[in-house]
Amino acid sequence: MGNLDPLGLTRRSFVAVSSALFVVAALPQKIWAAALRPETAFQATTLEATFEALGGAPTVSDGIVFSTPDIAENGAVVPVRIEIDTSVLSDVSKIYVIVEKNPNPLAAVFQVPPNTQPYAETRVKVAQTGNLYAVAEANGQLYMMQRETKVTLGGCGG
Amino acid sequence: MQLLAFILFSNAVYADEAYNVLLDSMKDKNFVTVERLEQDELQEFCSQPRSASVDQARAAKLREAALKGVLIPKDERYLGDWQLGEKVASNGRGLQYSDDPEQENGGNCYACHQLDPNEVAYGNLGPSLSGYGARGQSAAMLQYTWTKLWNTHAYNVCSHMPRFGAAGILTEKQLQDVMAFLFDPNSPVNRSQP
Amino acid sequence: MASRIRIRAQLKDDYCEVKALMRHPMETGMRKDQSGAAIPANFIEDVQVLHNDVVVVQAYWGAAVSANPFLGVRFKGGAQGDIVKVVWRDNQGDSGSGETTIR
Amino acid sequence: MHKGFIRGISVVLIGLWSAMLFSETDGVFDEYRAMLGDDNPAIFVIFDGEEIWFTPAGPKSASLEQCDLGLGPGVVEGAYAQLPRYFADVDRVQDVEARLEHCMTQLQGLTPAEVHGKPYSLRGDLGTELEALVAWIADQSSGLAIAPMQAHAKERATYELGERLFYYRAGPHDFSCATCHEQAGRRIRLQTLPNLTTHQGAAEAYSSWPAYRISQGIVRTMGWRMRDCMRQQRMPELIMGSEATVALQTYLAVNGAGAPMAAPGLKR
Repeated sequence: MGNLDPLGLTRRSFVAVSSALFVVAALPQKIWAAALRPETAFQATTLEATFEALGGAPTVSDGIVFSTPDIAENGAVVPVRIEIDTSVLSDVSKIYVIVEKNPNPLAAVFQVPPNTQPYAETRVKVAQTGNLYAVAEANGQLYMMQRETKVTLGGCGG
Repeated sequence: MQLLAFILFSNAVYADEAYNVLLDSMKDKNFVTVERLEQDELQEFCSQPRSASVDQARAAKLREAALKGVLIPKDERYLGDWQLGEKVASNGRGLQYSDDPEQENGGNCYACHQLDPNEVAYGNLGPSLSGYGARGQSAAMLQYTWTKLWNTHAYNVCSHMPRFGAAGILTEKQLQDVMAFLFDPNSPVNRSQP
Repeated sequence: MASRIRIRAQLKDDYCEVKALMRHPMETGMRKDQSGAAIPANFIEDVQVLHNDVVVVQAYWGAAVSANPFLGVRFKGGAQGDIVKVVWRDNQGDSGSGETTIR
Repeated sequence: MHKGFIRGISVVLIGLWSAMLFSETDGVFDEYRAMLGDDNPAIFVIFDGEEIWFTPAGPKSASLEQCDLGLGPGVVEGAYAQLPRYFADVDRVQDVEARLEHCMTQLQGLTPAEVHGKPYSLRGDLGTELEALVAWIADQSSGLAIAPMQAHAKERATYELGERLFYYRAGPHDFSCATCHEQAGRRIRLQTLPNLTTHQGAAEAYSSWPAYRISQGIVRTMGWRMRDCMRQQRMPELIMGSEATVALQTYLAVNGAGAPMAAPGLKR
């Protein structure tokens, strides 16, 4: 096998590099970031309270291309992908992932500066079958797209 | 006769070796002990591929014994509460060393059967039982279904369905509730297809 | 064993696609261990993706993000050889980071 | 820099990206699995396993670099694909976990009780050393054909024993492995069940373990898979590296021989 090394660095230097950065980047970013984390929204325990904390009930928009699987083999890891069709919805600055029936519906927030594509992909825990919401904030307005994901009892049920 | 004896003998020898290896390879855990490795005659007879040719004489004897052992419910009350039956059918726990022995055992029917047509997460090791209530509630049908649940080998020797009654997995009450889940017209099993 | 992060940055037609996988338990605080004791909440609270030290995505996460979390983002203006860095911080004050070059 | 390291890392990356095999699906979860893609957190566990292999441990503070997995002391690449196999020094057929136990006791001075203390993660754990070792060792065979040794009489006898154990029905539910794994296209709820008596079913199962289980966030080994299946059959606890687990794994490996290993996989 050729010495193909797609990561661009070997494992040893990879650890060294990451630990070195650990000190440098952590400090400033920590102070700046903490100030803007929407704590009340993360603490909300109902969908309504979550929307309230984000600034009111969003209106549905087709500009949000929201992909989630119809049936998830396991609720612990449900892939979600949000892409914004900028021809329909422009100036999106934030994307929220909300799982209605989770103890705390707000799962994740992605802030995207102008030069960044309004796009986000991650994997979230879905407590039980229910609605997932992708919410986009543009010029102070909230927009949303909703999809249902069924979470099945995987395995032999035992 | 020697040939028959040899087949029976070799079967027994192999069964012993497997038993001894398992005895050395397993250990008690919580309330589950290695006594469970001991086979009764039916288990030993059925420890073979589904396609294997079956000694019809021994099979008939086992079928008879299974039928004889079935306990009909007190004053022939076959049907209980379908809503409790649904819970038994959905509960996959019970008798595993990771389970709480104080809790009731589940029947785990959904593991192998389709029941409520709107429930997507069902197995297909056994036939679909959706709309089972359409078979009607004649005494014969109730007795057949009860016997099938109690000890399926009364009809189908070496079936892979557990002996829910004979092996003491489900109580009489739980079996009555599962019967109701199958027969009661209000049970989701008997509602329209999705 | 240092905390780990795996990043891939790939130039696509008009944007750079970043995929990152972070090693983190993302404990919600509601789970119990084998002995029945509650496992304390321990989850990544914020993540930054930087391109040549400029923040391109600032994310805030709750405990509902899955264990060993995955992050996919896209930004414009990246060139081959540029540095893409991902830095995360969790609710217990731990932090981790890693970087790669755009391919 | 450790001897097999550079080669190891490239095998890791090629293996992970090229051979991300999902078990045969009946369509229900295709979309779900496609969206998961090929970012398998097992990569972190593989790095750990490699580090553990080279780290001195135990009363003798020795590493596992002299451990012979069948291809000679310290040879890891390709070793997993040829297990289980007969080992003359113990006159027994062993799987990877039995062999690791042998090395841990002989080379490192651990007692069997210590090795058997907690080989597999329990609820809430984030992975054990044994799981990491097996993840790395299996990854070092990724892409190579499953080729369990069957030259020795004891290896063939182990296969026969494995087949008999496969059909052994016992316990309150009268279950055997065959109850669920003897027919094509079967499911328990939505969990597809490979037919392990066929080449394709056995290959698909055997090649994908060990696997990162997204439901638990850890890598699980084939040895754990056997133990946990026995638990669900309402049987007592299957001892790691025991004759029964080795025989069952031999039965699967021989049935699936020829297919490429694709572990660690990514599973529910």
